[in-house]
Amino acid sequence: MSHRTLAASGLVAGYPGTAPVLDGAAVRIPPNRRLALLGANGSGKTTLLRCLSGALRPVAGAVTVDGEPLTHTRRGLRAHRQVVQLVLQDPDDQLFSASVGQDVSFGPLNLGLDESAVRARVAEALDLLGVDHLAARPTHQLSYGERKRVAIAGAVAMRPCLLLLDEPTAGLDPTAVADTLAALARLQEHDSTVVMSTHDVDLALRWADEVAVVVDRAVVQGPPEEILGNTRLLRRARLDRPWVLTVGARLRELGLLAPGALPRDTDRLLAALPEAPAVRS
Amino acid sequence: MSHRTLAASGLVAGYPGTAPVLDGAAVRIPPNRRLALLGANGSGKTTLLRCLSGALRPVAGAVTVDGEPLTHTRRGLRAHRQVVQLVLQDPDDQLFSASVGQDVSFGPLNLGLDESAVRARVAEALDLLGVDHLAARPTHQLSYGERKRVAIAGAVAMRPCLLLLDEPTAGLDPTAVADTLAALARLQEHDSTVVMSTHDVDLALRWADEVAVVVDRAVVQGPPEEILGNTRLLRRARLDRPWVLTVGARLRELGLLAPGALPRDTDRLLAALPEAPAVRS
Amino acid sequence: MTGLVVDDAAWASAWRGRAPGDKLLLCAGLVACALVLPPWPGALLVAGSAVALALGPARVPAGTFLRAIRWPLAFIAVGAVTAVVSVDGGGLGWAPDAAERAGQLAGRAVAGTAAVLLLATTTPMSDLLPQLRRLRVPAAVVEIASVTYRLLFVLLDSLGTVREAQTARMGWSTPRRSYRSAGMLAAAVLTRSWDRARRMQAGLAGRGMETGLRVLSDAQPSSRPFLALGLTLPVGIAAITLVVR
Amino acid sequence: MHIAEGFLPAGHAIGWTVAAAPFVVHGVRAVTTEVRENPESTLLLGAAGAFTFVLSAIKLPSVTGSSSHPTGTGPGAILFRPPVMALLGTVVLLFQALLLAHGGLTTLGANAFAFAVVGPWVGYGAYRLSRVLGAGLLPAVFAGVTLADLATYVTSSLQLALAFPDAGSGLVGALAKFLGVFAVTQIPLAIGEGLLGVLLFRVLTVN
Repeated sequence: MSHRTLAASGLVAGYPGTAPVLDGAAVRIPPNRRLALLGANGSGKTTLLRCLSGALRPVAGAVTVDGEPLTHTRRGLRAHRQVVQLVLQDPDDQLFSASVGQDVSFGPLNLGLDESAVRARVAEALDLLGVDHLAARPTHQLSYGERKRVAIAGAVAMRPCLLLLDEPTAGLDPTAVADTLAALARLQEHDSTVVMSTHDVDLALRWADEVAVVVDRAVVQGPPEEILGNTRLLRRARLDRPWVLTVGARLRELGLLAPGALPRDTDRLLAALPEAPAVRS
Repeated sequence: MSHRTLAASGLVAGYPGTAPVLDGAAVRIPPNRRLALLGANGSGKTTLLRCLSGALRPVAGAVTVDGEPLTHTRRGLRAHRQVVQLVLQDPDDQLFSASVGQDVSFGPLNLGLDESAVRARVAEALDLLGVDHLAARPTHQLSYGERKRVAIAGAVAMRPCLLLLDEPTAGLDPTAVADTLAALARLQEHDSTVVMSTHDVDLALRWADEVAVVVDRAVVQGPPEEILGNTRLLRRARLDRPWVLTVGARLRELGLLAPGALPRDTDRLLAALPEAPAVRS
Repeated sequence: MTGLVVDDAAWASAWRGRAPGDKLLLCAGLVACALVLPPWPGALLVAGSAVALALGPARVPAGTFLRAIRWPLAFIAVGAVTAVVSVDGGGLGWAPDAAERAGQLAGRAVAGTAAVLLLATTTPMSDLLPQLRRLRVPAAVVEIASVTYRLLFVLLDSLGTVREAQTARMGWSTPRRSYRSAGMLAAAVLTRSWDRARRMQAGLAGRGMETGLRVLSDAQPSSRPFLALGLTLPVGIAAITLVVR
Repeated sequence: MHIAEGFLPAGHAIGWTVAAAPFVVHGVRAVTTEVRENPESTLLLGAAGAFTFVLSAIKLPSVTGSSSHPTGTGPGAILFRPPVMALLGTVVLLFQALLLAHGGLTTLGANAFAFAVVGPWVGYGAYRLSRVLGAGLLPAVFAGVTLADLATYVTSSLQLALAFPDAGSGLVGALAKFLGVFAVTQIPLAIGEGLLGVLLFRVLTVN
């Protein structure tokens, strides 16, 4: 699985009869990066992901893989789907087979692989997502978090270079979020580039190498500290600033944190704080 | 609307063919409190709320209003519904009408009110939830967050003393969460007791007067700082400790926060920190 | 939006606040004119007024009206041509007065369709269905139809997402796979519909559902000037048509 | 194919409405009795109606390369029985007329007779008969759904032929014409809908 750069520029996209949801959006996803796509509900995150996956044809602009523009022909889309897979937020609408194993085998079977290759891919995908123990279970018996991971396994079994996940952690409790993040880490070790959309700024700061915010129908992309420290941008995007940056900045003012990049999560903040109490004046 | 105390004790409840979800659960909701019901997905939060609302009949144990046990007869349930209303997590489970106004009118009509009284209640409920501008819109054009608030309005129009909300903020972005919390504050001013289930410990600490955690098929109830500072309990419940307590405890060790109750959210933490940098040794 | 452009137009129409009974009367009058008056100039007048009212005072987007009428136009064209082709002794030919008959047939149908579309693009189903009670349709049927109206959007949404997920995983890449996917899609939507009904039942029990799904119609008072229009326009069209003839 | 508004002469529109009425009224009676005994069935029947509408929105690839929509009433007749389908089918036709501009209001009776009465009864009859004759579930479903689809279009063609008899060869000629245009072209699509029915029931019986 060679690595590809997925990009989009000048995207104008939307739905019939309404104003465009995206207007001039550009984004670039270099190989092997963890990109968090941030935005409030209704900001256009899902629309952008659907354009990138080829599911939605933009009114204007181009989606490219290694500079090569995606053509919305049967053939162009077929090639694109082997590179990019999108997993939507609601797992219930993506699991349409009776059992977990059957559902995950749907994609590989459609690729025309033989039975043993399909079995291998299903086993691999379930294993990467940490849901191999569920293979024989009927899909409707799974918990919400399990269904979400099985839906991701269905896309992973297609062995895409890039995996686009729409809100993979929404509605999950902390344990399920941790399980999902561990699975995404395994996917990356397995050479997939992972893009995750979320409106959880704390999670984005903790997880991402790079952040893109959908705001005013366009996309602003950059390093997590820079983007997530930009209060004005976040306000425009109807998002909060991550608490760890707010608290970290104040603690630095108080001389408790060294200058430079602020810690990105609780553990790193605690580690960066001095051991002993300061002598107060 | 007089205020009532809703309570449950010795609850054993579950679904046919499986082990009980709750076994000996007890909870007490005094009037005019904000109770956050915490638990991981699948822990039994929803089952407890369904028992409290009368929707699910427990195998053993009792649900009481002001000490009076709920009887699962048609009459007993009818009386109970005028006191307690449950709003389910998925708004599509409760919105059966394509017209927002028509949907909200359903409950008051079932109470046998006349047309003008029903119209007044519909208007009041939509206003309290801050969704009066949606009255003329079709349900199927609303966003998820809007549908959630309309579903709450449908319950509020019944003027219950107690409102039980199952995950009212799940899947909402920060702005929508803020709007929902503001609406809940208006409901409380309007003399309703509000119970909210969530697995967001930070939100629970910020919002609640009292916290109940569903853990090992039972319920542990107490003040937010006590329950949410109990790392061992939270681990058993598969929940995180709120970051502000973790960071706050450390800052107190460092002598930066005064002894006593720890701040409950970012704003209060920042306000509690000293103004000037400490002189470091 | 929902993808059903007529429904979107109905909810956004400037006539949304008008009493559904008033609009029903106007459109029924126009449909009756289309059906019984001589097509020239009756059909032309009906079609003209329906389109003018829809695009003018009701402010229905022209594109929506055009998109909606495309499909019936195709049927009308094929149907009208088939009706006036003559098969005689194995040979095909035009019936003696083919052009005139086809024109009359198409004229009536286009006029009728435009009049129904005027109603459809200005009045959401949830306003129209309560009107069925006036026609003595039992409450149970109106309630079932209302639930159908609400759920069809929920299910259309599921249909679109399931199909998109299948497409992404190459489920629609050959006719054979497409059939297999379509079967799974239909089954998925059917199980979703049962599941939805079951969950909604639980959701509504708590709101006191005991006998039915009674709701209060959205208040839309009848307007005298509009009623007058609803009566005089069809009568006027009839009068002009009969005088011109 | 739904007969468009204004396409049938007034007399025919009324005639077909009268013809469909007893079946639909029978369906209404069956459904109101059901709902009176079981108020929750309102939701199940509403869901069944929505399913029928949505089923007819599934695009099927056809052998000729174009695509088509199933009528949706065949599987419904087997799942929910023809009396209920007479009502649900009529509700769905009303929605198709007002939400999609497929069909019309004065032609609702004629369309209901073809789609909600003849189609479901023929389909259900073929299904039952196949079962009685010893056919397996899936072959019986195939026969039922395919014939329901075909019977619907044959009925529509007959309705059009009655309204527009051929100038030279009368009713027979007209029927041949309309069948040729609207029903013969439908044969591959009917087979397609039959296959869809089989696949649908196969998934349902596995679960």
